[in-house]
Amino acid sequence: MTLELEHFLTVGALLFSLGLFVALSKRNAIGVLMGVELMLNAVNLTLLSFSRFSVSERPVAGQTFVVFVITVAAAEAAVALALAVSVYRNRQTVDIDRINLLKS
Amino acid sequence: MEGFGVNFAFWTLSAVTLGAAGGVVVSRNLLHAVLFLILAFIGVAGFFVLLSAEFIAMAQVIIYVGAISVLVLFAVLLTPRAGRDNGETAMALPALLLAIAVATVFIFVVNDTNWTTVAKSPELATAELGTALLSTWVLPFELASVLLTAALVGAIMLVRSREEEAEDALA
Amino acid sequence: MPFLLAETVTAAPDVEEWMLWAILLSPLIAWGLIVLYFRKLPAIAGYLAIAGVGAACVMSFVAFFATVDADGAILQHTHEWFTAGPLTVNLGVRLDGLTAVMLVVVTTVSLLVQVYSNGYMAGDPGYGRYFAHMCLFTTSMLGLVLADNLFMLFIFWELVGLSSYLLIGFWFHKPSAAAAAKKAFIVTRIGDLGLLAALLLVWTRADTFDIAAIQEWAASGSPEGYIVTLFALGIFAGAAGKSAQFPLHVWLPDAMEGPTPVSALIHAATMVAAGVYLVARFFPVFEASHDAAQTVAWIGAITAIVAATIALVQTDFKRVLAYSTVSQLGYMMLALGAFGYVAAIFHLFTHAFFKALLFLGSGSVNHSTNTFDMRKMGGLRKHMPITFWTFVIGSLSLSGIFPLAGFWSKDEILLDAWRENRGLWVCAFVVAFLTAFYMFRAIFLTFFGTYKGGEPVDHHDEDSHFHGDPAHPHESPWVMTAPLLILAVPAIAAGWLNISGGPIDSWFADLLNGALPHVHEHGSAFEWGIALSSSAVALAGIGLAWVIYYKRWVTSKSIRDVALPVSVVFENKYFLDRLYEDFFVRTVLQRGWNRLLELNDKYVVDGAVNGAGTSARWVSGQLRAIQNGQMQTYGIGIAAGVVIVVVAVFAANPL
Amino acid sequence: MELTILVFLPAAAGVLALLLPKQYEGYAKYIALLGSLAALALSIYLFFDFDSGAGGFQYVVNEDWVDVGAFNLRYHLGVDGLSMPLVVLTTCLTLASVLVSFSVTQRQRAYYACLMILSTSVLGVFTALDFMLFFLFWELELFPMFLLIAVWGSGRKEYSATKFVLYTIAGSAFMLVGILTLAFSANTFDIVQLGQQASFENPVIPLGLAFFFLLVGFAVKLPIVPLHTWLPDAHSDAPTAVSVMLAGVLLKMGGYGILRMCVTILPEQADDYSIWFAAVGAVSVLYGAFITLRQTDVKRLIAYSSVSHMGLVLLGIGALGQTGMVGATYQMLAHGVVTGLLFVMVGLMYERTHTREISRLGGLARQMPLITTGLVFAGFASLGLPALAGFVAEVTVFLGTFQRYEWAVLMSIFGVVLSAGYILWTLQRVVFGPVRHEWDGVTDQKQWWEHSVVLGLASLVVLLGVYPAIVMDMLNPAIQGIVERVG
Amino acid sequence: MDGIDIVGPQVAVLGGAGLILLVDALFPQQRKLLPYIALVALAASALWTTSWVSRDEYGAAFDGTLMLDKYAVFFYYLFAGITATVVLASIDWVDREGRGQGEYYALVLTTCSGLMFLSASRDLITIFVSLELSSIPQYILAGWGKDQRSSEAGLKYLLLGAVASSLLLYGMALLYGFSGSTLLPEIATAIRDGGEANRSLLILASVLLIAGFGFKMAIVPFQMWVPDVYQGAPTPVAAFLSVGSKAAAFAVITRVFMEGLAPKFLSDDWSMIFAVIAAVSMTVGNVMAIVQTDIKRMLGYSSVAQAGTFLIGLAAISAGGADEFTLGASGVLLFLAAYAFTNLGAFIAIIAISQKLGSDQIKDYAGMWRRSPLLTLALGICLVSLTGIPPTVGFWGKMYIFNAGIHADLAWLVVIGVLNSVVSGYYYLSVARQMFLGDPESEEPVGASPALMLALTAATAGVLVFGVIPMPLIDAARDAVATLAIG
Repeated sequence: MTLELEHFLTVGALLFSLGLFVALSKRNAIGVLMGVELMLNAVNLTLLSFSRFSVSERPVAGQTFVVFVITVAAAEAAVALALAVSVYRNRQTVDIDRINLLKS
Repeated sequence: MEGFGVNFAFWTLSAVTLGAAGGVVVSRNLLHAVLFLILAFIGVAGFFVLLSAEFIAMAQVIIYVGAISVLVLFAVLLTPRAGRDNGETAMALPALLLAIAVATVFIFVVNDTNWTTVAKSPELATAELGTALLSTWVLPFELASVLLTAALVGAIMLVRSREEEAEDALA
Repeated sequence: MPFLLAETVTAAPDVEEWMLWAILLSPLIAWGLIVLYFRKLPAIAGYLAIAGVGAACVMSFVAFFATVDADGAILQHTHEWFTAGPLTVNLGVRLDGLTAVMLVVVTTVSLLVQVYSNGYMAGDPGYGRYFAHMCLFTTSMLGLVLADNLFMLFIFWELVGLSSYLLIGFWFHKPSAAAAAKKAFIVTRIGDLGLLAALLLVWTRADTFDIAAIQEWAASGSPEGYIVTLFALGIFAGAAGKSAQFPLHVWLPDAMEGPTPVSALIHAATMVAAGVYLVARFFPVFEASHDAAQTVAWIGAITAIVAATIALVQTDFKRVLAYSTVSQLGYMMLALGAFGYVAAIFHLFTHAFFKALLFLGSGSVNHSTNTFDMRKMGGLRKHMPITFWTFVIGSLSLSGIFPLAGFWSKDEILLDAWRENRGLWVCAFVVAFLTAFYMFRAIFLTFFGTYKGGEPVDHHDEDSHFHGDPAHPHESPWVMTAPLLILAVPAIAAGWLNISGGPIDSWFADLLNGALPHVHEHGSAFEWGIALSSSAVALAGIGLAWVIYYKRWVTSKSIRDVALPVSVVFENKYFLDRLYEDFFVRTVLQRGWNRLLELNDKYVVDGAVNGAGTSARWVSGQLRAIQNGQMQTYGIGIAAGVVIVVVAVFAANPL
Repeated sequence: MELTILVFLPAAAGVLALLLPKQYEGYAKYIALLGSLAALALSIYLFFDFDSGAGGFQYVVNEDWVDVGAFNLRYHLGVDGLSMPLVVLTTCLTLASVLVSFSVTQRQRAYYACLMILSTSVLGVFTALDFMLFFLFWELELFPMFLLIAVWGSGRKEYSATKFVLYTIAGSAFMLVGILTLAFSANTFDIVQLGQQASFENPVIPLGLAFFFLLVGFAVKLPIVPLHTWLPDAHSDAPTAVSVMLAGVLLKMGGYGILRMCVTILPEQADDYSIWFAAVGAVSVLYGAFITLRQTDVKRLIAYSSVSHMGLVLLGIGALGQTGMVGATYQMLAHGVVTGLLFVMVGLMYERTHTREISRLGGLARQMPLITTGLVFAGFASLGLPALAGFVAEVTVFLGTFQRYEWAVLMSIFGVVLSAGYILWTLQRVVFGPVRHEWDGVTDQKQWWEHSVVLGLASLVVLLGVYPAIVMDMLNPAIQGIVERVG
Repeated sequence: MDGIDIVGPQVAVLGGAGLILLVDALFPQQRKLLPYIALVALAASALWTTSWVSRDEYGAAFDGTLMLDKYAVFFYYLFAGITATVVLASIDWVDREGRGQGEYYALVLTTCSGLMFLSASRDLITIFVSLELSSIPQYILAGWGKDQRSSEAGLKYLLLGAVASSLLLYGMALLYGFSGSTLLPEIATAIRDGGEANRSLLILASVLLIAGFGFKMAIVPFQMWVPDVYQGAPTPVAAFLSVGSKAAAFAVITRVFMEGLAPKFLSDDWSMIFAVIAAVSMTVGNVMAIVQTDIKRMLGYSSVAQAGTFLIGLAAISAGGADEFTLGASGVLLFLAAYAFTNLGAFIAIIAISQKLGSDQIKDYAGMWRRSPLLTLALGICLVSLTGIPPTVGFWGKMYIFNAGIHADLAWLVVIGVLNSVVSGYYYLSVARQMFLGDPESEEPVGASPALMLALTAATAGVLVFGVIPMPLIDAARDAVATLAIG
């Protein structure tokens, strides 16, 4: 069996969807963050698949892109956790369902 | 890309990665979820190797598994037991349907498209990646460093305790 | 203003144009002076008004005689007033036989009434205002008869209505007066709708307002018959409003709330005759439309009978006269509808004098008794001899007793009616009887028997201008009796100007006929049969009144008991006021239709606007439920947005 | 240049008044008075200097303003025979409203500033020849109106002010779409050019729709049924001067807009719509008149009567003939002075009695004979008495429309009776009848400014009634131009 | 132009940020100086930009990942101005809050540099990194306040932002996979060559890009965070969010879709998407704004509605020729500038008032006219400008965008837009009504610091000056879009 681009892309899409589900369903803010990380990983997988399979003058672009995504994800995670801690300090919870002072 | 080894690797990695991601979904305990997450990260790193991006795979392991996961673990450990609940919100069902819809759309589009692919992997030396980062994409490269600095500065500010702030104000 | 002179003069009366304008302007100047400077100076205001009207009177006589000299030829001067595209409106004066007669009637009666008013209104706080209004009225009336085109005629027509309004409501603090004034204006305006429609119609179809041109147009046969009929009916509607024809007559009796001299001048002699004048003015149009003429005749006949029957049961002295006026106006209309052009105007002419006389007489009575209620009078013959005798002369004239003025004019109408349609003649004949009856009923109730004390004076009523002592009735001062005496002369003799078949017969008729483009001979030969029968029926009416109200062989009460349903109808004025005011205006219009529209404004129109607001708030409330502060709901929104948009695009624009 | 001065003179006076130091607040009225007098003088000079025979626009100013290739907006002012009388009407009524405001004591500086800016915006509307400039002036009028009603008004003033603003904005929103679509279809915002446009190649939206959009904007302002309910509210709660301006000139902006924009620019669509003009006009006449009969608030009553009278404007325009349009324009002028006078009189009465409830008034003729005289005069002018302004206008409208839409005219002439009904009934209830001692202490009209404004407006009413040619000669050529486009 | 000169403006800003951190650390007593350092840095940035303009040296750099054209320059100025205003507006608040003053200004400047890079990027990677460079500091700033609401706002903003970023990234990845490149011109080439056969991919990618950028633009359905975050975030930060990141998102999306995804078969689709989203955004934003009682929340919803209006410009781009493109894109730019002035002005006034009141409730604004006439007037003018009524710059923005819409045969959309303006008038003006007409709870005057007054004056002056003379702004916007290459 020959592995095609579509195989990898499909795995990426499924991973992305799982990440999205995690991000949208978890009650814990940190859980949501984990979902986001999964989505970013899915994107990375997709990018690298393209980098590997696509006809391109600059195949390196995909890899470069992934480097930046990873970096940014790290920064985002740091800030997210800081904010989660900040919320926890104020509210003694990181439960998304209860972080809803701001509404309507 | 063919051959048994590659096929085997692909399917195994797929199973591991998606399974681990599923573990994140079903784990009721946040700590278990973090562990599943790390497994998923490692699986993805395996994919990267399969896609001949060894350097990236390494970076993935170091940054995600090393840094981010540890960060998450710290955050989990910093919050008391009550904060380790990883249950679903009331929005779980809509989120599930939506995730299925998104997957459907993505997979449909991915398979609907006529990709023009090369059979053979382009030989990408890690040096090429370095060159690219320091020539064409030097600007984002620098910006990323600024970004990390800013995030760091900000994160520190956000988590500083009231006492520290009081001292700060006196200074 | 570009004074483009477009004169159409054919051997016209030898009158300078300025004089015609001066007739119009001299009362107007008096009005202006009084309004601006002499409102608070009664002495000057009164004389100024008399001077203004007197000047107009003198000039009117000059014009009259000049017209007589010219055998009723027409003099016309026209000036452009304004243009609006194809529309050109002119102002112009026209002097012909009809105008000349009207000028004389209006100015003479007006002058006498002004003189009389000097006494009657003495001491009234609104003295200056009164004379200003009177001058304004005279101006309007003169403008009405002088106008050479329908547009200008309409203008003065409305102004006459204004002056009438102001004078009826002269004692505005009396609610009844204020209401009567309003009623008069509105009811006549309903009639004016017809006139306005006629105005629109004639301009659209004939492209002119000029009276002569309209007469030509109607007679030429070029317009379709129904157009002429519609035009004629429009004209007649206007006339019916002003001349108080059934069913628009209801305002005139109420108009008696005004000062009595006003009733004499406006609501007896001049303004109410304007309708008759108008129909006469457009007589050729009615000749061209037989249907319209029939309508006029029958409306006139109905009016005459209805009003006369109501007059039978009135207890108010002045209202008897008012209904009598309505009745007589119907008589004139009847004549016009029967193509008795000369007869109608002739009756208008004589009626102006004797009816003015009667009204002034009633004013004189009121001046002495402080009431118009005949049940509080009686026996005044001894106290007020001049008033009594002049009143009797007027009544006889009105009843058509030989050889007083009314006899001749009424006779001519009966003759024309006889010739045209026997039905009309029967009506006229009945009315002649009724007229004599109710007039002498009034005379017997007022001047005979014993005095019943009049109305006590309420000294706390600061608005009352009554200064005498009703307990001791007395004859009025000379400024009031002199006009009575003067008016008695034409009331006796005016009829001799046009004695049918007499030596000067053709003179008056020719004068009037000169105003028409084509004369259809309705030769008014004297008919003994008509004359004798009408005299007989009039005498019979007087006799019946004598039997019931003087001798009291039969009491009025017993008659009433016998003919109860009829009396109730008469006493309630055929329920017309109730129909109009209570049913139509109050119930249908105000409580029904207008309220419906108002509610529509409030709930439907505004409701739609507010409803938009409310529904926006409702939608907003629904959306707020989604905006629940729960972060992942927002996230689902984002992802769902992507899916929905993609699927929608795929669906809308298939791959 | 003259027009620029004329348009901005009132606003300049207003700003000057606003800038006065607090302790000199009392002088604000005199500044406004001087400003409005100067504007009036200038407009009268222009009026008599205007060459009626020449046709076209005069005193034109045409400068660059906003030029973006795709659209080119110009500072373009000018007057023709149609706008010149309206300009004079505006300056006259501005002066009148300044005079009747002399009794205002609350926040005078801001008050006069608002009033004068209002005047500038109206003058701008009547003189602007660039569509966008026109729209700008049109919108500018909202602020002063809102504040004038909401701050210096009475009763439910805020509600009324908001309602006014929202209705107007809603209308002008439609209008803006109309303006833009027309301007883009013709590639110009110049009203003169648009007015000569033979046809629109490839209109952006169907021209009938563009016409409708424009019309909605103007119809709200005119107002016609069923877009009229803001008017009674605005009127009843506005201060006297604002009612004068509102009834006197603001409503005319609607009629002017329909003539100048709708009919002139899109004559064919106007022809398609003309039967609706006539129908809605006639309905407005009757509807307004019927509802007027039920009003218990004097100002509200006059406001509804305005709805009725403005219906005649639409009716006159609907005939698309010269007589009708001249009549409609004349009706605008006549209604301006007549209703202005009516509101002045009611305002004077309100100042003294502090009530507008008809049922509480009565017998005032004794206590205030001069005001009563004025009110009766204005009332009769309003019901279309000949020799006063309204009559000529009404009859001309009827004559002009009768040929084309007999039924509409026959419906409308009932308004003549109804107007007599409500005016006389009101007079009967307000000034006639027995004296009420409640009002014994009140004074009659006695200040010089009161006399001058009443006399001034009354003379205008008479002048327009007896000498229509003074305006008609100016209107005829201008309207003829429009009629020729309709064909 | 080479070396550091290429990124001079950003370097100046980032240098300022570094300097601030340094000064803060080394000279804690001199904290008062920090905002002024920021201002100097921004001025230096603007000067640097000006020096480019004077040298007329435009062109691509870094292998084409960065494009220095007039389009970028327009935004450099805009962001420098916005940031300077935000810095001025922050001084009071930061002083009072007391924590991390240096960090605050440094993060603001970092955001600013990110925004600037965004407007000049022509490469997906650079766009992504710049976007995050501007976003992450904003997440932090939103959570800067010590209260529960602020940290909640920060967390919400970040987590949702991360989800949106992921979607955006997936879209970018698809584009890369299809074209093999991350550079917009190369993507454009690839799409022109083989795109039509793969529409589904391109549509999905477009939608994902719209979602990612739309999150920042605050368009429906990606807008739901907006009111919550505006309400919770510190007011100066909310001002920054509402203007800065929105403008940058529009800048970048315009460039991406114009330079990268412009072919007709594709642009027809996304144009319709934009049009529908525009209509929905305007309607939802306005309808929701009506019922708000918190003024910041109301402005949040109104910013959703305004974003919908911007989208009309984007929807208009695809209609075809260069004219429509120029009109649509320059409309977006003009409106962005107008909106920047207006919304900043409004937020600054709110900062000043809320600081004193300690409340953002609209009902507490009652009678503010008596307590602080200048602030009230300024806020009133800004609200008027937001409604889009002349003579304010908001009018020209809306009018220009509507222009573009009509030119592009989107009359239906323009009608919806115009009607929405009416609805928006309702709630904007009801705030104005509260302020001008309401009864204040206390008569205590409300003042503002000189810095706030300066910022407010600048913003309001911009609103009014460009309201009367819009030409310079329009010219700048047109020049800017003229340099965009249509892909």
